[in-house]
Amino acid sequence: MPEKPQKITPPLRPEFERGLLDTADLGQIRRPLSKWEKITNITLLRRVLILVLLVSVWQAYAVPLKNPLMFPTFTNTAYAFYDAVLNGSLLLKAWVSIKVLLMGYAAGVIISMILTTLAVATRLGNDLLVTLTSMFNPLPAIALLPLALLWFGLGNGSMVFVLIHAVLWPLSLATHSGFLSVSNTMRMAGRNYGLTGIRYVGNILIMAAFPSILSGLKISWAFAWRTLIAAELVFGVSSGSGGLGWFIYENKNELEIAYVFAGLGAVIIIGLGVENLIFRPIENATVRKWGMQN
Amino acid sequence: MPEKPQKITPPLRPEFERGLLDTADLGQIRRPLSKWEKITNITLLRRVLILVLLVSVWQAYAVPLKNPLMFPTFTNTAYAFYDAVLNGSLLLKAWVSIKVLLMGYAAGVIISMILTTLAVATRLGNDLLVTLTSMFNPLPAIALLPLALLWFGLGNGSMVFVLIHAVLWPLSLATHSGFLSVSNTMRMAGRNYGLTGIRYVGNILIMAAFPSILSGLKISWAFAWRTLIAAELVFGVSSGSGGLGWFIYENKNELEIAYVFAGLGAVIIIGLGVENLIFRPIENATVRKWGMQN
Amino acid sequence: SSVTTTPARAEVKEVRLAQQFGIGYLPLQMMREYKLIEKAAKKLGLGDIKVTWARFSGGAAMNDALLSGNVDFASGGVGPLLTIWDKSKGNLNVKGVAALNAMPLYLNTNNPKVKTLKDFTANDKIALPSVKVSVQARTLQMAAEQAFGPGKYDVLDKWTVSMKHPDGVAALLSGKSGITAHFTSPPFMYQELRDPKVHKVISSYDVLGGPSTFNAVWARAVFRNDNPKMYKAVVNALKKSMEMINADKNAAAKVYIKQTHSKLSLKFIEKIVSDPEISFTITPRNTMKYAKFMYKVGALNTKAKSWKDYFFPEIYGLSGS
Amino acid sequence: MIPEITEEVAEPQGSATRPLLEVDGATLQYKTKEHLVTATYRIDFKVYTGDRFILLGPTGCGKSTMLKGIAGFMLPDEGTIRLNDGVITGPGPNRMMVFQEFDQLFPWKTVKQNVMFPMLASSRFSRKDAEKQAIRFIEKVNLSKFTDVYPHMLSGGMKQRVAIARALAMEADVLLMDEPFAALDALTRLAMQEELLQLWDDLRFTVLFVTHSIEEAIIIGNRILVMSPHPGQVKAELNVHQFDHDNQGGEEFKKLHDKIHNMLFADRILEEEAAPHA
Amino acid sequence: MIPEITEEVAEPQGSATRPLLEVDGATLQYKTKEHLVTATYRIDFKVYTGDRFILLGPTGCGKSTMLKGIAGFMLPDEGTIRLNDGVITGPGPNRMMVFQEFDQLFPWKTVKQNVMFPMLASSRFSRKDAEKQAIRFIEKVNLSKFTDVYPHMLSGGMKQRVAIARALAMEADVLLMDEPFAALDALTRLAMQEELLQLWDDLRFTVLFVTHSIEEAIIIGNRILVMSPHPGQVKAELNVHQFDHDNQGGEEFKKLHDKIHNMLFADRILEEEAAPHA
Ligand SMILES: Nc1ncnc2c1ncn2[C@@H]1O[C@H](COP(=O)(O)OP(=O)(O)OP(=O)(O)O)[C@@H](O)[C@H]1O
Ligand SMILES: Nc1ncnc2c1ncn2[C@@H]1O[C@H](COP(=O)(O)OP(=O)(O)OP(=O)(O)O)[C@@H](O)[C@H]1O
Ligand SMILES: [Mg+2]
Ligand SMILES: [Mg+2]
Repeated sequence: MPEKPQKITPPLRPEFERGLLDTADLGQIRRPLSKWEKITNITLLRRVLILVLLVSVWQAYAVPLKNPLMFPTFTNTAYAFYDAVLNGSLLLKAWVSIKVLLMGYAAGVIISMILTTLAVATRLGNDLLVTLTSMFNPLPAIALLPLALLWFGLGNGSMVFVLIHAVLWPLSLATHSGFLSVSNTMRMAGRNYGLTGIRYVGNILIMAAFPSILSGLKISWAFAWRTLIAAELVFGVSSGSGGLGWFIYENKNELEIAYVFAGLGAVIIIGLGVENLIFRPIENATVRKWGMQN
Repeated sequence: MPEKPQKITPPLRPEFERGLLDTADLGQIRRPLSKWEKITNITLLRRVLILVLLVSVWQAYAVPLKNPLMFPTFTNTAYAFYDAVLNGSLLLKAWVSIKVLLMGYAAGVIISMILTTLAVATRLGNDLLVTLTSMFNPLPAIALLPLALLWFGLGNGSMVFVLIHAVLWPLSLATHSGFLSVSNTMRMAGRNYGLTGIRYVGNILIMAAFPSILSGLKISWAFAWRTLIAAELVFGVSSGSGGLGWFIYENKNELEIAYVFAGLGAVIIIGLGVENLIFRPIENATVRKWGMQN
Repeated sequence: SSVTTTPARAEVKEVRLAQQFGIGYLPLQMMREYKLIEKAAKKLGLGDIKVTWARFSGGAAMNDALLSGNVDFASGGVGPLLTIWDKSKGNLNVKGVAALNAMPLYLNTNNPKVKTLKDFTANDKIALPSVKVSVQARTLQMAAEQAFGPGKYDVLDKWTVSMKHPDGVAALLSGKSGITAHFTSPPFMYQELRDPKVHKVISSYDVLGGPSTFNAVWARAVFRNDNPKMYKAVVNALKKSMEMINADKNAAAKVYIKQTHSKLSLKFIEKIVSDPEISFTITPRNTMKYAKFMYKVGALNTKAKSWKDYFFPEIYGLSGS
Repeated sequence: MIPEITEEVAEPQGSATRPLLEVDGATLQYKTKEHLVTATYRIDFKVYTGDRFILLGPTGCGKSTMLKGIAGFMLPDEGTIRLNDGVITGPGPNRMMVFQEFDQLFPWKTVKQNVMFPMLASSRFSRKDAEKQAIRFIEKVNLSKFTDVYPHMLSGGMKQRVAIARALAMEADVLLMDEPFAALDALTRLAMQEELLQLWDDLRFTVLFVTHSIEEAIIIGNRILVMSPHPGQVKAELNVHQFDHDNQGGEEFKKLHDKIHNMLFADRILEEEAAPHA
Repeated sequence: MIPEITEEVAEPQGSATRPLLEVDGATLQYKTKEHLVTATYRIDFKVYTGDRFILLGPTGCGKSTMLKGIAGFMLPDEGTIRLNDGVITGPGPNRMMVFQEFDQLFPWKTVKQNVMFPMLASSRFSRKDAEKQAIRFIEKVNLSKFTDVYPHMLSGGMKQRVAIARALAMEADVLLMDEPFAALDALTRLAMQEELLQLWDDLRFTVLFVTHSIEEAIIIGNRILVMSPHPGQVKAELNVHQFDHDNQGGEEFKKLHDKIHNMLFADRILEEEAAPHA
C-alpha cells in the first residue's frame, strides 16, 4: 500500500489564563470615519443633493427645448409657484385637496383593516377579499362614477368614495400578504395567550406584518393623490372650492403650463414632506427600532 | 411557625416499556370531513358563489332603480357583452390593450428590479429610490403627458411610458420593503457563499422577499390596468381601432352605458382570470409550497 | 407672411390631423372617409401622401400633441383656439385654419320652474364640460352678463359643475344626482330634449345674436410655412367636405355613423345634420364676440382687432366675424 | 428541593386520582399539497397535576408536535387530547408554551413588555402586578439590565431566557416547554434548571418538558416518556422523581442514564426508515 | 481518530508556523440609534491550519459575534482579523458558517438544493459533482429520505443537520460552527460529533466551533478559548487535543472538565454587571 500524504497537524502551543482587561475606555471605541463617510452619513444632505441634481437636469433640458407650452423651465415653474402661493390660492387649494384626501385615506384604511381581519379570520372572508380585490382593483375610477353620483351626488362624498377605491385594494393586498407571511411561531405565541379575533389581529398580525402594511400605506397614499387629482376633474367641483387637481386642470386649459407644473410641484413637495416627515419617522420608530427592517 | 398548606404531589405510577405499534394503516388516518366541510373546501366553488352573489345584488339593485343611463342591469350588460364580443370587436380591443399592457408591465418590472437592486447595493441608490418614489408616485399620469409626447410621440411608446410610471413605483416600494425585511441570518448565509451584487439579489433577496414582491406585482398589475384605461382616453388612438379604454369612451359618448359596463366587465373578467390562472398558481407553486405563506 | 418658401423645398409626405368626438367634427370624418386630403394633395402635385388621423377624448391632450409636433392640425372649440393662439403668440404662433361649423349650444334643464337664467337658485347645479373655461362656460358667462348687468358675468359660476358631456346627460336625465341643468352641444342636447321633462333655457345663438362657430381647425405657423401646398390641400379638402355634406345630408349622416361606430339611428343623425340651425361652413361666425369677452375677463392677454388676427390668411376672403 | 414521595408504586389515588391531561391514541399529522407526514402515531399518556413530565426522544420523533397538540395548535387526526376532562379544541393561556424557535419573542416589544404581554392579554394580572411580576422573573433569568432592550439585540441564549421568563411569570397551571435550555451554556442551564425546580416546589404547576439531554430529563422530571421516531410512538414511561442535581454523580443515576441511553440506542433506526409518504 | 501529536509544548514551528487566522485586539460592537453594545473586547487569538478551535463561554459573551467577525459580516471597531495574512474585509466561501438560528436554510430550496447551493454559488463544483456531494452529506446527517422536502417540513434538529451538511459538503478550508449540535438529541449529537471528527481526520480543514457544553468542547476541540462576558474577553486558552469520546469517562477528562467548569464559575458575574451603554 502506498504511503498516504502527510496530514497537516496544527502546532502545539502553550496554555495560558489571564485576568480581565481594563474596560475604562470601552465607550470610546469607535471606528474612525473619514470625512467623506461623515458627510455622506447625513441622509438629508444626500437627498437634497439628489433633488438639486434632478432640478439641474430639468433646467438643462428645458432651456434649450424652448417649448414653454409643453415643458417650462424650472425657473419659470418656480416663479409660477411663488406667484401662485402669494397671489393665487395654491396653499388654500392644496389644503382643500388634503382635507378630502385625508378623509378618503382614513376611510380606506379602516375598511381595509376590517376586510383583511375578516380575511384572516374566516375562509369565506379570505375568498371575498381575494375575489373583490382581483375584480375591482383594476377598475379605473371612471367606472365608479355612476355609482358615486347615485349614492353620494356631487361633492366630497363621491370624492371620498373614489379615494376609498384607490386606497382599499392596494392596502388590503399588501396587508393580507403581510398577515400571511407572519411566522408560525409568532402566530402560535399570540394564540397561546388566548388572543382571538380582533385582539389577535391587532396585537400580533398587524405588528408582525408592519413592514408590509407600511409599504401598503405608502403605496395607497400615493394612489390616493393620483386619484384625487384625476377625480377633481371628473367630479368637478362647484366652482370656487376646487383643490389642487382643479388648479392644475384650469391652468392646463388656459395653457398656463408653468402653473400646471407648479401645481404638480406642490404634489411632489407634499409627497416628499409626507415621506420625510411622516413615513420615515414612523419607520425609524417602529420597524427600524424593532430590528424588523435594516 | 404555622404549618404550610399541603403541596400537591403527583401520584406514583408503574413504569412500562412497550414494543412498536403496527403502522400498516398509517396512510389511512384522516380526520373525517363533514359534507359541508368537503363542499366548502373547493376554492373555486366558494369563489363562484361569491360572484353569483355579487351579480344578484347588482341585478336586484339595478332593476328597480330603472336608470339605464347610469346603472344598467346585469342582464342588459350581459347582453351588451355578448353582442360586443360577437358583433363588435371587444375581444380584439381587449387584446390590443393587453398587448400594450404587457409591454408596459414588463418594462416596469425590469426597471423596478434594477432600481431596487441599486437601492440595496448602495446607499445613494437607496436615497434615489426613496426620493424618486415619494416624488413621482403621487403624480397623476397627466403630469407625464408632455414628456411622453415629447419623447415618444403618439402611440404605444407613450402608453408604455405611462404604464411604467404606474408599475414602477408601487412595485419598487413593495420590493424594497420586502428586501429590507429579509432576516439577517438569511442575508448572512447568502453572503457567506460569496454572493454579491446581482447574484446576491437574485438568489437571496428576491426569493426571500417573494411574498412582498408578489403582492407588489399584483398591485402594480391592477394599476397598470387602471392607468391603461385612463391613458387610452387621454392619448386617444392614432390608428387602428383602439383598445378597451377607447371602447368604453366611445360607448360612453354614445350613452350606451350597458356597453360601457360590458367593457368594464371585460376588465373585471381579465382581472379574475389573471388572479386565478396566473397569480394563484404562482403562489401555490412558490410561497405556499415553501411554507413562506400559509 | 414674411417667410417665403422656395417651391423646390420638399414638403412632408405625411399629414397628421386630430379630431375629437361629436357631430361637429363631421367635416373631418367626411375628409377621412372619402380621402379628400389625399385627392386634394394629388391635384396640387404633391403625389401620394399619407394622412394619419388621431382621435382624442379631450382638447388638452390634443393640444399637447400639436405643441409637441405629433399632429399638424388640431380641432376643437373656439375657446381653446383663442387660448392657444394667445399663449403661443411669438413662439409657435398657432392660428386657426378654418371653422368647421356653426352650431348652437343649448342650456337644458329638468327643473320646470326655470324659464330664464334669472330663475336659477342655489338648489340648481349646472353641468358643463369644464367650469369657467369651456366654450359653454364662456357662453354662460356672456349670457349672465346680458341678464344680470355689466360685470356680473360670474354670478352663475358658483352653481356650475364640470362634467363630461355623456355624464352630464346621464345626470340630467336620471334626475338623481343634483344636476338640474346641462349646457351642452349636439348631439347630446337633442338627446336630452327627447325627454319631455327637459326643456331648453337658452341657446348660444340667442347670446351671440346669431349663428356662431362651435368648432374650428388650427395649426402651427411653422407647418404652414414649410408646407404651403400641403396646408392648401387640407383647406381645399375642408371646403370640399362642406360641399359634400351640404349636397347630401343623408350620405353625410351615414359617414358619421360609420366613422364613429355610432349606435344612434340614422334618422336621428340625419335630423341633426339637416337642422336649419346647424350649418357646415369654413367661415368663422361670431368668434370675435368670444375673443372680446375673453379679453375683457382676463382670459386672453391679447386684444384681437379682427377675427383675422387668429386665423391664417387662406380664408381672409370669406366674410367671417 | 425534590418532594418526598411515598415509594409505593401503585395506581394513583386520592385527590389527584384523575389525570389533569390525558392523551389518548393521538395521531398528529401535517398535511401539505404533496405530502402527508405523520408526526406522532397513537400516542397515549396521562399527566397528573404537579407532574414534571419529560418528553424524550431523537430529533424528528414528534416531541414538538405533541406539545403543539396539547397547546391546541393542532387537532389530532385520530384519538383525543383531554385537559381537565374537556377535549382540547384550541389554544388558551392556561397552557403556557415556550417554543423551540428563537423567533417567539415579539420584536416590537422590549424584554419587559414581552414578559408582561401574556399576563395583560389574558387579563389575569393588573398592569401594575404584571410589571412587578415581569421584573421579578426577568431578574430570575438574570437579564435585569436588558429589561428595556428589544429582542433583536439579544444573543440566542438570552432570547430563550426571556421566553422562559415570559412563560414562568404567567404562573399558568400547565407549562409546555420545548427544549427551553438548549441554547444555554452549561452554567446558565444549571441555574435555570434549579430555578425551574424551585418554582415548581413553590407553585406546583404541571410542566411538560421536551429535552434531548438524558441528564436533564432525569434531573428535571419526575416521569419520562420515551418516544421512538417515524412515526413518533410511545416506547416507555419511566419514573425519575428520585433524582436531582445532588445525586447526579451517583451510581443509581448513572445506571438509569445508561438504561435510557440504551433504550434510545436500540431504537436507532433513525429517519432512514420512514419519510413523508404521498 | 485523534492525531498523534508530539507532546512538547513549544512555539509552533515548521510548515504550520504562520497562523491561518489571527485575531488581534478585535473589538466588535453593535450600534443602534439608542445603544452601543460592545460584544467582544480586545480579543486576541491565533488559529493554525488544522485546528479544531473551540469558543467556550456563557450566553451573551460574544461567541456568535466573534464568528460573525471572522466570517466577515462585521468589521472590528478596533484591532484586526487576518486570514492567511490578509485582513478580512467581507464574507467569502472559504469560510463556511453554520449559524445558530433555525432560519438559515433557504425555504425556497429543498434539502438537497440547500446543500448544493453554496457549492454551485461559489462555482467550486460542477452541478453533477455538487449533487453527488450533496447526496453524500445528506446521508451522513441521516436525512436521505428528506432529500426533496422543503425546510418548513423539518423539525428543529433536522433543520440544523441540513445546515451542517451544507457547510461540510463545501469542504471549505475554514468551518465556522455556531452551536451546531445544540438542537440535537444526545445520540444524534454523538453521531454528528464522530462524523465531524472523522471528516476532519480525512480533510484536515480548520474549524472554529462554538459550544456551551464543556464536554463537547473537550471532545471536539484541540484547543479551547475560554471567554468571559460583558464585554466578551479572552479568559484562557487550553489544549484539549488529548481527549476524545473514548476517554470521556476517564480521570484526566473529568479533571479538565472540572477545571474549565470552575474557570467559568469564577467568572459568574453574569449579565447583571454590564449592559448596553448609551
Ligand atoms: N410544518 C410541518 N410540515 C410537515 N411536516 C412537519 C412539519 N413540522 C414537523 N414536521 C415533521 O414532523 C415530524 C416531527 O417533527 P417535530 O418537530 O415534532 O420533531 P421533534 O421531536 O420536535 O424534533 P426536534 O428534536 O428536532 O425538535 C418530523 O418528521 C418532521 O419532518
Ligand atoms: N443585533 C444586535 N444588536 C445589538 N446587540 C447585540 C446584537 N446581537 C447580539 N448583541 C449583544 O452582543 C452580546 C453578544 O452576543 P452574542 O450573540 O455574540 O452572544 P453569544 O456568545 O453568541 O451568546 P449565546 O450563547 O446566547 O448565543 C450580547 O450582549 C448581546 O446582547
Ligand atoms: Mg422540536
Ligand atoms: Mg450565539
